[in-house]
Amino acid sequence: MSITTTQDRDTPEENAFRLKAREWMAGKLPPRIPGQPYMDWDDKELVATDRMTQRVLWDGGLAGITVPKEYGGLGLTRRHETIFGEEAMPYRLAWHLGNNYNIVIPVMLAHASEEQKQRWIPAMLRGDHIWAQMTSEPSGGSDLFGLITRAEQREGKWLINGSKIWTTGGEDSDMGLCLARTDPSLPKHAGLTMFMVEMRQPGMTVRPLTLVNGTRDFCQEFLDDVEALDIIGEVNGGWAVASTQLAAERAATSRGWYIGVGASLPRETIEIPDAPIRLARELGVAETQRARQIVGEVIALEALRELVAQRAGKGVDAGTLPPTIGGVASLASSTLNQRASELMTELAGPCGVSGPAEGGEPAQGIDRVWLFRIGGGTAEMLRNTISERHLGLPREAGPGKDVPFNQLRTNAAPAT
Amino acid sequence: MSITTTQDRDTPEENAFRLKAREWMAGKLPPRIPGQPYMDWDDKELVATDRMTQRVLWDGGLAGITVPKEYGGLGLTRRHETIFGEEAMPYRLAWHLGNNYNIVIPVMLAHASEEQKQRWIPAMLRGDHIWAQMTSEPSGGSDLFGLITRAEQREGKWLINGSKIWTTGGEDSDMGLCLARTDPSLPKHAGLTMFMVEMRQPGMTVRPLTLVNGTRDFCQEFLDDVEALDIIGEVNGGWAVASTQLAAERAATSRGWYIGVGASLPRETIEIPDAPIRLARELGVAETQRARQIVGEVIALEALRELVAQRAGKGVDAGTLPPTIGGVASLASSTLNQRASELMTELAGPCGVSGPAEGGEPAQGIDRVWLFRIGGGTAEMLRNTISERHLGLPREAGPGKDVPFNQLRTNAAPAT
Amino acid sequence: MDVVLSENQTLLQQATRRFVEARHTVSQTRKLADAGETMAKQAWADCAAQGWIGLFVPGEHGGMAAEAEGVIDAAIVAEELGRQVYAGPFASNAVAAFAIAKSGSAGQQAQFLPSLASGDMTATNCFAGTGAQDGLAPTGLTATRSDGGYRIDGAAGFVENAAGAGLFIATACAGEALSQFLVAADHPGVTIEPLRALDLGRSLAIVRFDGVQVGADALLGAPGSGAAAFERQLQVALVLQCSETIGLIDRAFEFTLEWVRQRNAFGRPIGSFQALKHRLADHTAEFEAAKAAVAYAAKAVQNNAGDAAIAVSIAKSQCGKQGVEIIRDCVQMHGGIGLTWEHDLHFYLRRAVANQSLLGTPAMHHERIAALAGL
Amino acid sequence: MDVVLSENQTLLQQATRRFVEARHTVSQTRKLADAGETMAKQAWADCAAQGWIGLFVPGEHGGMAAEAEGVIDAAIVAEELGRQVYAGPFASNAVAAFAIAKSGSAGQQAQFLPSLASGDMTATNCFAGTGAQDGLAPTGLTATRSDGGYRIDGAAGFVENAAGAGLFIATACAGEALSQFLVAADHPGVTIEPLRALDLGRSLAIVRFDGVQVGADALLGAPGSGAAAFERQLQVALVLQCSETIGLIDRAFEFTLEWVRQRNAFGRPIGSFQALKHRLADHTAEFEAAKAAVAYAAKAVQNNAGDAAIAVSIAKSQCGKQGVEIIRDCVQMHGGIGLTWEHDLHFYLRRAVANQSLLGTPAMHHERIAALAGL
Repeated sequence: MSITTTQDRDTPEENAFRLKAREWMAGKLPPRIPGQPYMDWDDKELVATDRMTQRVLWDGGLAGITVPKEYGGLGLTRRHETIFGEEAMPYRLAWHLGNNYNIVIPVMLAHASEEQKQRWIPAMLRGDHIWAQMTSEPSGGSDLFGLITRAEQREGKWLINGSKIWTTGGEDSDMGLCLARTDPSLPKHAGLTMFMVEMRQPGMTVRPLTLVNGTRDFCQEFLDDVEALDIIGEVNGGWAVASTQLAAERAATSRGWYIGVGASLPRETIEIPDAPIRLARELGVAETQRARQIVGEVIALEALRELVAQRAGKGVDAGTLPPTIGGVASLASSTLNQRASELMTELAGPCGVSGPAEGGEPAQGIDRVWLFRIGGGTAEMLRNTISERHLGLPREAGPGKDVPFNQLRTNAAPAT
Repeated sequence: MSITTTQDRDTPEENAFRLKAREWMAGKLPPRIPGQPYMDWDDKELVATDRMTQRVLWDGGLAGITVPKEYGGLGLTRRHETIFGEEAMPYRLAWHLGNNYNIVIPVMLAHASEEQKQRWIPAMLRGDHIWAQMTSEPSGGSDLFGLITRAEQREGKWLINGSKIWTTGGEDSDMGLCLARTDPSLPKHAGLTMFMVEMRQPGMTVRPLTLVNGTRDFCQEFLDDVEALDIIGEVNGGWAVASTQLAAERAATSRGWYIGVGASLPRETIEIPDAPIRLARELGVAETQRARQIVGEVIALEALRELVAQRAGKGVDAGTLPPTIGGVASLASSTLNQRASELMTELAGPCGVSGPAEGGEPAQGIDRVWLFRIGGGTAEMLRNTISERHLGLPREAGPGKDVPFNQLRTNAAPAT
Repeated sequence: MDVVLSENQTLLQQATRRFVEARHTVSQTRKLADAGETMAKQAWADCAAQGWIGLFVPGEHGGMAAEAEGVIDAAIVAEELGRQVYAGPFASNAVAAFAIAKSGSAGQQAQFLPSLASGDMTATNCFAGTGAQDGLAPTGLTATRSDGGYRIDGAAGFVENAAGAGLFIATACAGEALSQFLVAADHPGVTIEPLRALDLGRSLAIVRFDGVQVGADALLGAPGSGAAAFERQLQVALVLQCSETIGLIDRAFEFTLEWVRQRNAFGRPIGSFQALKHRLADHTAEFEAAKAAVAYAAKAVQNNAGDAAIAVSIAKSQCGKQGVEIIRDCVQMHGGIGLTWEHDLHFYLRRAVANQSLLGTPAMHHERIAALAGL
Repeated sequence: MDVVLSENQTLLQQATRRFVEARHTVSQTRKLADAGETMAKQAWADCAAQGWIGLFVPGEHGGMAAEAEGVIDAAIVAEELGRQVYAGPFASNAVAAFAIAKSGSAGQQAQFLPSLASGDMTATNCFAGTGAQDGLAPTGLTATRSDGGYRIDGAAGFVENAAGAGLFIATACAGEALSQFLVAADHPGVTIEPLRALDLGRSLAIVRFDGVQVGADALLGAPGSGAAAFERQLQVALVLQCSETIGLIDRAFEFTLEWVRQRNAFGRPIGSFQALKHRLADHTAEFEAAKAAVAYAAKAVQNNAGDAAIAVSIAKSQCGKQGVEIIRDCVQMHGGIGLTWEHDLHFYLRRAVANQSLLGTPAMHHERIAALAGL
């Protein structure tokens, strides 16, 4: 979709900010390259570029637009963020640092001590650290708060043991948020604590996971007496911190994750995706009725994904839609995407499951194998959340909330 | 599908039975008219014809083929039933009396007293009575055993009060099985009793329900001190009787409900349904690619419905599939049918939602409005049953089995 | 509708809802259907008095177009009407008024717009031929020059609210190009053949033009300029149809949520069963996409934006499909009661199916999108 | 497979399962894929020694066709192979043996069948052209009379197990009619261009025929009689493909059921969650329909019944669609772990997607059904 700026709406102060941003970025930031993935943790050079970009923004007084000044930010408004986004359109931004902005800063602003905030937030704005979120566990699946990684105090240190998984960019991260169980005799949600850990230290093994489509953006960590650096919030008060973390993740997902990447910027016209049209032409089926129906439907589905995300963002901003709409938009996006992939595979026929010997995976077929992963939880959890929090339907019957965690049936210790 | 007989496999005794059946039916039974519904309770003449047909079969010694001789039947085998079905193919059989054969006789054979069996089964074989099943209730929905119709003993009589719904042919039935709650202080499944009631008596009001497609096959009954004629099984032992009843219904549904109607007869070739081909031609779209895909898919879907029913029947007969497969076949049939109806509506386009002023409902459109009703429960119940009984998955958590019925949350008396 | 409404739009939405809930609920539609009747002329005039048609009519002809965002405002009305499966001739008249206001001569505007705005007369477009693939192009009519005017022949299918209409907008093939004409319903050679409609609150007919001789003054717009005008009218009609579907889903979903919350089975509300909850979540997501698409399309058509044509087809794709799927599942979740004639749900579902199939099926719109995208 | 098997069929099924589970599990397929290799010749000969190809080969040529119900028995084998995403050239060789046994001259049978049956040589059919709409008709090759024989030109696409094959069955357009030829892989003018396959246990290639000059003795069957023979071979290939998909679903569903029973979340097994249970019930129903259709098709093709052509297309319609849908949802139910390279599920899903798209997509088979039904 074409993007136009909203410069005509600028106040004089806003316009000054716009011109400052425009001037600083020109020539200093890497160009936005169409088709380049916004994250690819296997591309170490790109990760390094993004760290540098963040430093350039810091040097230009453009880092942390809405972050309070006392923590190194600019203390400006959402409107300034939009202006920055418009001016940043020609450039690649520090997209691998998305966790810092979307998750860690909001979590720290809400729960960290003054000292923690003053130490860690400016470092993020300078691009010194990439932060990871270590939340999910192999034994846990969608039951996030059923985690079994243990933290124990020994000789004045908190030592963590267990395994975490689905950590985006774990291998390249410097710091991590790590939720662990500190008291298994308390009910499930009550015995958790949020730790801050250094990712590169003895006892921490980080292993990238290869997924079915060949990407390696996620990692698994094995923690063997890993020493925690600090605690965010209270001991056994981790659930509150993690809730902020999850809410921040949902909100960021519906906003589009990072300024300049996403769906939240105003678009003026519907974008016609090139892929289905090109595929129909390349395959020589552009004149058959069914191919034309498929191409038209794929165009519709892609537009719908964009429109539903925009609507959610606009509604939340205006206060006419509840924040839970973010999950609804995620689910819609996933469903629409799956249907599009099904149609593209039909369009390609046998050409979708084979390709030149030297190429990568046959594109259409692998799209059917590869599921569109929903950040922040599986589709099933999203449906639970939507039905209970967005639609207000009753929760299911289940083991009581007050049962001590060590009496629950878990994957590590099956009930007998 | 074309039907061929299996006469070449007859033993001499079987062949004699075949020839006797063939001879007796010729000229005495009404012809099978293609397209005539096998049940239409609004067509009172057809109901009367079916009663007569049953009488003709009785007179010819052809009623109750597998029913024991002591209760008026022939005491023969499934093989004889197949032979009879093959010979009866040119005729309409007593299809409105399906409940008698499929439900009531099996229930009586399992649970009725000797005296009850000797009185009621021969009467059914003669076509004297049409039986109804009064099981579902307006307040109950899919929770069959959550029924609240009460039966109380007063002055030596059992008097029933409440309402029943979805009673097939209620208005034309003579007798009914009626499940009622006789002790609400017992747990849900424990306080039920199965009654035998006369359908035409003071206090019993039977009202046909008009459904969205205009059919009136189902009735609702209002019972106001209706006197029960007798009890089948034990007082508070109704759950066992009702379980037999449900199992009989499932088995009959997967067999095809009534000899000669159904899916269980051996077919030799795949039948090509005429409707989609005719529709494509009438609408002048037979040469478009999408119309041809739709017609082909509808043909496939119709054939699949037939094939899955046949497979289920064959597997149960051979003992290689469990009886629960009947529900699987029902669900498949319903799903496949819905998809076919969706495709036919797409094929018809605007012509599917309009028609000549004097005609009935526009056929394709009403098919989309009208849901294929699954006999014996809604699709949701069927999915529960399949997942728990056929796949052996764990039951959900829910109110305990031992809670007295009158402490449960029901639609009549919502929990506060 | 859009997630951010202006103050005027909010007032229009609230006023329409109050009016419809007081006077034109689904029960009224049921009564009319049971009696085999269509809405009485006075009842329609009362509706028109709400200003619904005037949204497209300039002030000098009795309307309020200057203060209105015609297409978006009409879409707000259509959505409210959908919520009650309203049975009057709203959309057909709104599109006719739009057509005359945009393309009509001063004389035509003065002659027809006041009575359309007041509801004294109704008019309707002949959008399609009579075939299964019709709905997106005026394939049924031809116009040939004759006697200093034109002779119109052919048949238009699926014409809404033709019975009782005073005026037809006929788009006819004149050689290579399309021309539009205003033809009085009582013009010699015009006959109306009512159809039976699946939608019980909808009047459909075939309108036959049999050697209908009209003067050059019957032309709506310049001769041969009909294609662009037709496309714009079709866009407005699609926005109103899709908005109506949004209203249908909105209300059906609303009372289904209520139902699953209060209906118990197995000792608990059926809305606590996960299988139902997950389906309702899926419907919420699809519905949200439908709402986003319709809001976008209404704005694009209002602004005559470059992507208006593609935007209405995207909206139709999603509304056509999901209107039926979601409301069908609402019926399913109601259990047996949802299958009875007495329950309102089938009125909603019938209209959703009709809206899916009229003015182009989703599949026809997919083909249209491909063509618009340059394939 | 059918719900009632003969004693011999049950023995074949059990023996095949034992053999495959001992020697050719999905782990073997993964090893071959990781190494970028195809099955070694000796390993294939060990498989052939099980009698799999011999099911179609008369006793005098080293087979056991007289005691076998070739198509049905081969379908039983294919299903077992599907359960482990077997990576060897079974189906292509079985169809080639079927073709030569049915259409070959005595000389051709004596020359090729023994080595096919023993696995010493492999052969494969060139079923399709190289385009997106290919799979159901031999559109890629032409044959012209030349030098008392024929010259074959063109390209065949998506040829299975071409690499390493000793013999190709080429069906070519000769004027109006089709003729079939047996062409040695090392024949001058034949080149093999390997493709990368989504299915990691499958070898696919384009086989190019560039002025390939063969003698009249290369004809398989009478000249111009290729259409009927090709159709029969395609039917057998489809039965084997669909049976393999049944095996894929069967095994994937099996370990998904196991997973949802033992995996806990929120204090209970995830298999007790109703949303999952209902989806598994739906899959069971669709899978049952697929099994019914394949069993029917295998029998119809075995008997060369009048409805064999339509029966295989019905089977393909259901297996193509449900193979992907069911296994995709099995992945979904496994959560994140199902998306990792290390988990076996993607091997199943990749093959299911390939089986959906090769030898005609479901949509292509729907068009074929319409044509076969006389539309």
